[in-house]
Amino acid sequence: MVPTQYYLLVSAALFCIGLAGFVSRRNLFIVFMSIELMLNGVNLSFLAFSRHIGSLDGHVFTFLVIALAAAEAAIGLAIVILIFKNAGATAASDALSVDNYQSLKH
Amino acid sequence: MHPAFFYILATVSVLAALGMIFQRHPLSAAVYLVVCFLGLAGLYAMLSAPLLAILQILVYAGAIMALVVFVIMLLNVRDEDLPHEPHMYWHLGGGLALGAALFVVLSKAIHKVPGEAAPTADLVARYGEQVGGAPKFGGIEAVGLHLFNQFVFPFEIISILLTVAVVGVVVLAKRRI
Amino acid sequence: MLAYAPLFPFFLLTAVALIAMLMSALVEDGAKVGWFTAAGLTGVGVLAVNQWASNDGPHRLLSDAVTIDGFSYFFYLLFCIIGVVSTVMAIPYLDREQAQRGEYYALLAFALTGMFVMVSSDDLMTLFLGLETMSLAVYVMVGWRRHVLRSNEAVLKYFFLGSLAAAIFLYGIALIYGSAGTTNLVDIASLLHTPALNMNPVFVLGSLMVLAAVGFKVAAFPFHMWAPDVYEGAPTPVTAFMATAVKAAAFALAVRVGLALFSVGQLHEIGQAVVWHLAILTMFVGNVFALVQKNMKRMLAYSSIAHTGYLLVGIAALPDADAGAAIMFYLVAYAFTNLGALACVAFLAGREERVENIEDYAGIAWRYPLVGLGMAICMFSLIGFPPTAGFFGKYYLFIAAMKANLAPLVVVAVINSILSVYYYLRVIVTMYMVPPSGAVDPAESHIPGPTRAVIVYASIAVVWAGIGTANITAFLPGAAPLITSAKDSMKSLMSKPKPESERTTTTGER
Amino acid sequence: MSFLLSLLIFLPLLAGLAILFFGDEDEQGFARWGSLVVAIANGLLSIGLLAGAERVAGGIQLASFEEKRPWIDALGIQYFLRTDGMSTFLIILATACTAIAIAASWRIVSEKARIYYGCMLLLSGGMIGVLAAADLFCFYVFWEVMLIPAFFLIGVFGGEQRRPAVIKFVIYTMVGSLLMLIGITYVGWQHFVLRGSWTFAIDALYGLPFRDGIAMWPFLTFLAAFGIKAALFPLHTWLPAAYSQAPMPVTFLLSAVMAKLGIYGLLRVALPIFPEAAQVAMPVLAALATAGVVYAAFVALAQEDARLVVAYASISHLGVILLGVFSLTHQAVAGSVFHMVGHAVTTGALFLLVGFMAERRGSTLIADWGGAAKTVPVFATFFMLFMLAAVGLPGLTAFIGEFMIFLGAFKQHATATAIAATSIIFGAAYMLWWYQRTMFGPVQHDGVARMADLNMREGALLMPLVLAIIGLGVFPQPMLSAIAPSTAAYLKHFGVAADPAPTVSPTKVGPPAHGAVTHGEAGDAAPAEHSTQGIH
Amino acid sequence: MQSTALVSLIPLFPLVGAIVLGLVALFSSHREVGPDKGLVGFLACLGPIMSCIVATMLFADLRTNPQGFVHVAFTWFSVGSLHVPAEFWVDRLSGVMIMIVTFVGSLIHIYSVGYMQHERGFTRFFAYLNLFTFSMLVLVLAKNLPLMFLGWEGVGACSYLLIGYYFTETEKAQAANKAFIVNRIGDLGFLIGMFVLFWYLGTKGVWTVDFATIRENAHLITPAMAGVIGILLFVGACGKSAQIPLHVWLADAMAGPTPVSALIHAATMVTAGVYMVARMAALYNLAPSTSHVIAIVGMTTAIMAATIAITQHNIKKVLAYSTVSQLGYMFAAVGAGAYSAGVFHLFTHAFFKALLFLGAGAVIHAMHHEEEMDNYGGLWKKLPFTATTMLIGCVAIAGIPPLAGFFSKDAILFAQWQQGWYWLWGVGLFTSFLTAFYMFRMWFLTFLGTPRDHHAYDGAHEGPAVMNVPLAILAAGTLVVGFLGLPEAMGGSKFAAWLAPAVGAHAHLPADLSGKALEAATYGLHQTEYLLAAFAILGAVAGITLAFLRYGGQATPVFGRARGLFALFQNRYFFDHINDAVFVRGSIDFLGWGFRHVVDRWIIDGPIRGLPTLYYKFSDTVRVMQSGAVRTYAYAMLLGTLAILFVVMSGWSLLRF
Repeated sequence: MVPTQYYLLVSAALFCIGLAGFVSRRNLFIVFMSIELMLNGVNLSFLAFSRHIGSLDGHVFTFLVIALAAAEAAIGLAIVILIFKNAGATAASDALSVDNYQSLKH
Repeated sequence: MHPAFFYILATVSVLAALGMIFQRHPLSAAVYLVVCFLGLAGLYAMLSAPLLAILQILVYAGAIMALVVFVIMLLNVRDEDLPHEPHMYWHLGGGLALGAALFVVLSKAIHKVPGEAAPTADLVARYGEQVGGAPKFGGIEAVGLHLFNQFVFPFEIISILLTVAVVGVVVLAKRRI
Repeated sequence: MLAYAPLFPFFLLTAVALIAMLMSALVEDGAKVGWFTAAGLTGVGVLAVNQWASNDGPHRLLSDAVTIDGFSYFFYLLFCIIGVVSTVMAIPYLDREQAQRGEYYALLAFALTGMFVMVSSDDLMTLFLGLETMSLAVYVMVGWRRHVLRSNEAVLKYFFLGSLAAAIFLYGIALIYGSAGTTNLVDIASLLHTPALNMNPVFVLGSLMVLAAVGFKVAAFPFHMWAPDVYEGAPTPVTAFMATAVKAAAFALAVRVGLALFSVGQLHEIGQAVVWHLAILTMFVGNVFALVQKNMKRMLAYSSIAHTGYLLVGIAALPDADAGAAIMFYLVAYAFTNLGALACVAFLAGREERVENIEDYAGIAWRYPLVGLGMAICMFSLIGFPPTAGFFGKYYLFIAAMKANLAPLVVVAVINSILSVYYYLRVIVTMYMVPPSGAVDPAESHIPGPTRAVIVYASIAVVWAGIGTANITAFLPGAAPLITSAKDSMKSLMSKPKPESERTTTTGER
Repeated sequence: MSFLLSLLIFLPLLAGLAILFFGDEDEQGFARWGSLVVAIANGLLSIGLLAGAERVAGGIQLASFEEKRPWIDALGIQYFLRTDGMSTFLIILATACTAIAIAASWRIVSEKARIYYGCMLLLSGGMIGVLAAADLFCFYVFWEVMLIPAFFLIGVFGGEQRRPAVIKFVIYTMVGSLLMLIGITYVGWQHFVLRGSWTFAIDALYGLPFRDGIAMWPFLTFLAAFGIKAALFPLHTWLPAAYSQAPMPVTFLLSAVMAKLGIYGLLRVALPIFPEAAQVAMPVLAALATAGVVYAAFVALAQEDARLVVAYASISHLGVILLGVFSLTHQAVAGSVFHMVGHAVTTGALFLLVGFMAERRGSTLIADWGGAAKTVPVFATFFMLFMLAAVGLPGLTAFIGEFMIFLGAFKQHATATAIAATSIIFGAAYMLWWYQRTMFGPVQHDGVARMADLNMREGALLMPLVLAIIGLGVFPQPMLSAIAPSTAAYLKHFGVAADPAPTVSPTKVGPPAHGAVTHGEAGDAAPAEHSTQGIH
Repeated sequence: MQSTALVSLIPLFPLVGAIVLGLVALFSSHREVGPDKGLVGFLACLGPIMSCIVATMLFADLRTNPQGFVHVAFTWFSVGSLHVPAEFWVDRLSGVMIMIVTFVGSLIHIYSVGYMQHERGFTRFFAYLNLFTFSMLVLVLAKNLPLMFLGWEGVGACSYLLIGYYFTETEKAQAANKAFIVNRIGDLGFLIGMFVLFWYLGTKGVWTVDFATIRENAHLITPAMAGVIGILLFVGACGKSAQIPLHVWLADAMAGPTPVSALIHAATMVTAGVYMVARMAALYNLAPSTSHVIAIVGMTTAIMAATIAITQHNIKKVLAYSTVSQLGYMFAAVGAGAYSAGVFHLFTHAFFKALLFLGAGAVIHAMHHEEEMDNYGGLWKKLPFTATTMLIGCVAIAGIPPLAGFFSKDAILFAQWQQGWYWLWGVGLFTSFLTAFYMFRMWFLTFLGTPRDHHAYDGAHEGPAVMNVPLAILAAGTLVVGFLGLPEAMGGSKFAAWLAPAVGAHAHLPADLSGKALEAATYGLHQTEYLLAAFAILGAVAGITLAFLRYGGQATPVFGRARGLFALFQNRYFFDHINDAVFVRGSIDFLGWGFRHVVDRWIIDGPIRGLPTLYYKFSDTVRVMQSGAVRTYAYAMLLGTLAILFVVMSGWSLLRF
């Protein structure tokens, strides 16, 4: 049987890759997907722990997180659409870039 | 299941995840992500979580990612619309270094997770046995019972949350109100 | 059915939110939804007060997921008040900005729903879901002015960073779950007395990640950077809502989580050390950055960060009950103050929020005496000037910190208060003592009734919450009744009876 | 009349708020008459504090007015007011000065009258509150409440440079008072630790056994607050800025009453709560006070603006009072309390006159004056009287205080006192020189030649001050007797015993049995029965 | 010691007068025509005359009651051990003083009614003058030091007011300032002396500021401490009585109207220092070295002022320096322990110097306020009465027997000799020669020769009777009062015997002598006394002769610029120049300016203004960290999280890193 720790390591790796994607990419979609990746990493942890201690709580949590992720995805994509439409009118080329939105600063 | 499945699925997931963040075009990234999610579904299954494995495929890889892809398509993102990322690899390197540092900390801690996973026998003893010898643990019945017994309140909250999301999306994305 | 009676305020609130949502689809005029929501929230508040008065100890319901105690009621009431005030504030604002839609109020009510969950749950996962409900609703509210790119930018930043924080929070929950075998805070707290868990690095890691995520929500350094941008870009009533309700909810969460995770043994040491440093850094960052701000909302955002720093002093003084009570009082005081200040800002900004720079406020107190006075009172409260509520809040915090042997933190907080005088005073000086430059385009010479009401009542509350005493009036909470009830609430939070259900906690093999 | 103190505080506070909100903007009618009536009524009420005074062994025991209500039970904070010999006269002073200041504002404020008069009353209420508070927390609240109206009065109605001045004023004061907040918190907590309960009642905090060495820090926080308010050198630089920019009636009120509150705070709070730390610090503090006395005198000498001359003179005189406060003798402390009133009426009167000057000439620059005694003889007469009072002429009120302070302080800080006492020279120098350049000499400016003399209103305003200056200079004893029991009680905190009674004059004056310059043989010649006479 | 309320009446009369006149002056200040001058003059003279009557009554009683009378009017102030009643005391010393003050004061009041007839501030002048009389009476009647200080400063303030009476002239106003401020320097010494005395006696268990009690307990004071206290009090006396180095104000004080100079700056106020030292005789007796210092200062002042006086052209300045010089004599006397001699000189000086000043006033009045002797000459014909009375004064001050000045000065010189301070005697003798010279120089320049300003000369005329009568009375006094203080050789001084209960007898011979030895010693003493008197008379005659030779016959004496030593004299030993350069300019231009512009603005306020600037600059610099980029924020969050994790996990050794 595969030790729980291995699952957890995979989970941690996914989480960290998600983080790396979040901080290093400009593309709004990819940043967004990085978050999804992180949530999935967490889910794996939940399930691994769940299995580890033989409790079903983790399953429920995962279930909830998937629902949450769906909601977040909806909102997030709505925001992306909104901003793409608004910004696209002025500077189409960078409307999808996170770095394009820096007017609020200092 | 054989441990080899784990290694295969784990490798696929991690590589797909890495592949996702290295893609220039969001569509291909989305495809990588779907692959990653599928791999994860496999791992879920290995963790005696068949229900979640199915949900992962249906909801995550299916619905959510479909939504993402749909939006990308809807916005008609062409190559020239993509952000100009001159030093993407450098940035990724930095991000990965950060991630690696975190990973080191996490792995050191994970290393200290005590003991082993609960034996299947225990689970069977506690949650009963399905047809075919698998424990009911992780099955739709057990999870459902658990959800509606212990977690009915969170369940209600999540429904409110989804309502909020619906209202929010309508407000944000509707063309003209 | 009666067993669920303590949940009635929550149910009622949800009902209000849903009805508001439905109304907004059916009713043409969004303002009506707003008034309905305000009335509904008032009803929720009244109900909560009634139940609070007859509260006979913590009620643990729904498989221990919900604990309704004095602490919850305290915040229910606070949220209802803030909800009503920010609703009323938003009605004329949205009219002016021509963005009057009923959904706004529905979302506001939904956000409050999430907050209710946050303050009355003992389960990390439920807390988290409450937090997310609130956050999602607030994201949308921040982006309310859809055609304004700055508003879009604010929501973009808030959403992405908020999601990141949520992921971190969630990972923390996962680690805690894995190491403790449960996410129930009461259970964890009792388990923490075993050194096995107290010293478990996985658990510590999880707790710290939760702490970081909470740090994001309360805008503590170094997780504060979203706050100025979002506060500035958001519609002003939303800024007010965020600075008050969201912050209060986040601190309620912090108190709950802190009490459970960081109050025992080595973890207490760790938590205190981390919060100690974060508090100092947060205070300094807030005050140093606020000084040079030209935009009023942005200045208030940094000031809000500074106040987070002061509140963190209280968090560092946990698990002393006085510290908790001080935080609660501070939140109330800060809420009234910020509502008043931002109501003034919202009015003065004029259409499309063109007038937001402090220098544009020159001489404005003479054109709008009420606004000037209200703003001045709020600024004095933010400085911490008696007899305003802001002073009492700070004072209780200092007392609590002294009691917890955190005198250095008190000194730093005082130094920061001195630093803060500069920029708060500048607002008053500009309003009262600088001749008008003529740059201000008076959008309206008439202050809308709701705005006027908000300014007046917030100002009165700011003063009254300072000087009101129990023996002058029993029914309006001033400083004395407020702190007493906050203390009682903290006591009820901290003296948990045994869980009703005998759910065994699986701790897993060590 | 147990609510007399509350009445004294809240009458002006509530009336001030009422005027602030419901007063008229331009007409001035309600605002100024209303505030004047309230201020006079309050002044009359405050005289009620003298009711019930009794003659006792050590002097006159004033009836103690006390009022205690729970405020914030959770921390033992009370709404607790009490008066004694130290505070009673200062309260009367505050009420009287408020009335005078409001009456003196008649022509100065033309618009925004409601703000002005409302703030005046609020300021007055806050000051009376500070003086009456017997709970440290109450004390702090009133202490800060004063600042807000003062801030607006200076910032809105002040002169050209009002904004920097008012910001300096507020920042300085806030720095002090926030530091004091740490101290207050600390002593309350220490009471909790050492005595097991929360309280901020000032007399309960006396005599707390602080750990060795630690008490100096909280003491310094209090010292910062009170030292700034009382313009203790080198914390004084806010004062000239604020005093010279504020409208003169406000400056009058600030100098006459508010500056005294710092000294009062030292006497009431800072020194007796930390007697050991205070005694360690006293030589240094006395040296600072002395430095301030001399320093400010020299700076005053070099000023070209009458407002600044008086402002620095005020710092110099405050230094004298502080020197008395930092000396633990009956004479010095009683002298300080007395001189607070004495200094208030003299410096206050000078500020009022400077205000009248500004009204008449439109300038307080000394160079714009000269020879005015010829055109405005009545003005010059009042001015002369106040000026002589300010230089400490015996028979006028300031002398009594200064004399007792110097005498008392001399025992403890001989060198410092000797240096500080040079202020009688420098004080005379800058005052006389100022007077000479303003009032004497030939008339050189048209503005001076056409000036109107004091009118009846102004004369009536100055009369109470004149009466106080002369009356308290000639008959200070009733007031001193009433102060004495309180100062004796105060000195007990430092372990200073009551003074022995003065040696009475011998019943007969015999011829001194000395020879010529008899080189120290006098001792033998003196009758033996005199040698121990009068020693008790 | 009897108690009588009459004592308190003495200062009360002039006080009431001052208040009434002051109010009249205040309320009539804008009237074109002032109140009736006759009435005002009457009111003004009433107070001092009433006081004089009461004083005379008490004085008469003093013959039988050497202890004097005490009246406690009320308790002035009293805290702890310090008890200061408003307690007035007439004993034989203060009895003499009140007689001088009220009698001479009354005369000068009367004289002033004439002299000030045409002045605008007539009422104001008398209000001040009455106030002065009150203060002076409080000074001399006070039974304790603080109360004396009240009078002490009160006379100073009145002097200030009266010197500055012609306030429209800047120089006169400045002279007033100078008088007050220089006096204040002395007052500082007085105050500190008082403090030392109070606390020192306190350590001995005696808590007092009362003169009588101090005298009773003076033996408790060690000589060293008595010396310190004595010197400090003497500093006060220096200020008030214009002794070196605080003498600079008196000559400038002549800016006031001449009656003021007569009353305040000759007869009464300036002698307060001598009076005070005599009052504290018990103390000074304990401190011989301090007494010696006083004598030296006194004699130095005497000769220095005399040398200055010989070069002055202004008639009042001559008299002013003469006053300084005579005051120096008095201090030399009290320094030598001859208190009665000092007070006797004070007494006689009050007469003849008041006479001289009033005479000078009459001359000035006649010459239309011309004070320079350069423009006088030959006035003998126009002003015979004035010239005669002034001649009496001059003879008296020059020390020609049997006029007042001779006896008093002789006693002083003899006291020096007796103390063995022969060189002080020599200086005194020389000063006496100079005195005779400059006084007659003044007289000759004024009244002899030919008129140098014919215009003024033609208009000159004798003053009204109201001015002449006081002159006559004073002249008569000058002629006779000397006999009260006959030398030991000529039967002994009644004056000294009178004062003995108050200041102690001045023993001329060792007390343990008897029989033959006593006779021999007494004989020797008397021979010495005669011899010394002869020297003094010789010196005086020489001075008068020299003055006559130099100025008597010449029609137009030469007033050239003085050279050499005389330049030093004429420039008043450059005291004013040095004071102005060092102290006045030093405190205003150097310390005042420096403190104001450098210390206050930069050293104290600089950091206070600098910190906010620094805060602002810092804030402005770090704000760029808020870049506005989401990724920056995310980095900050993650690095923060990582930092916390690293620090905690390694710090608490939860992980092995």
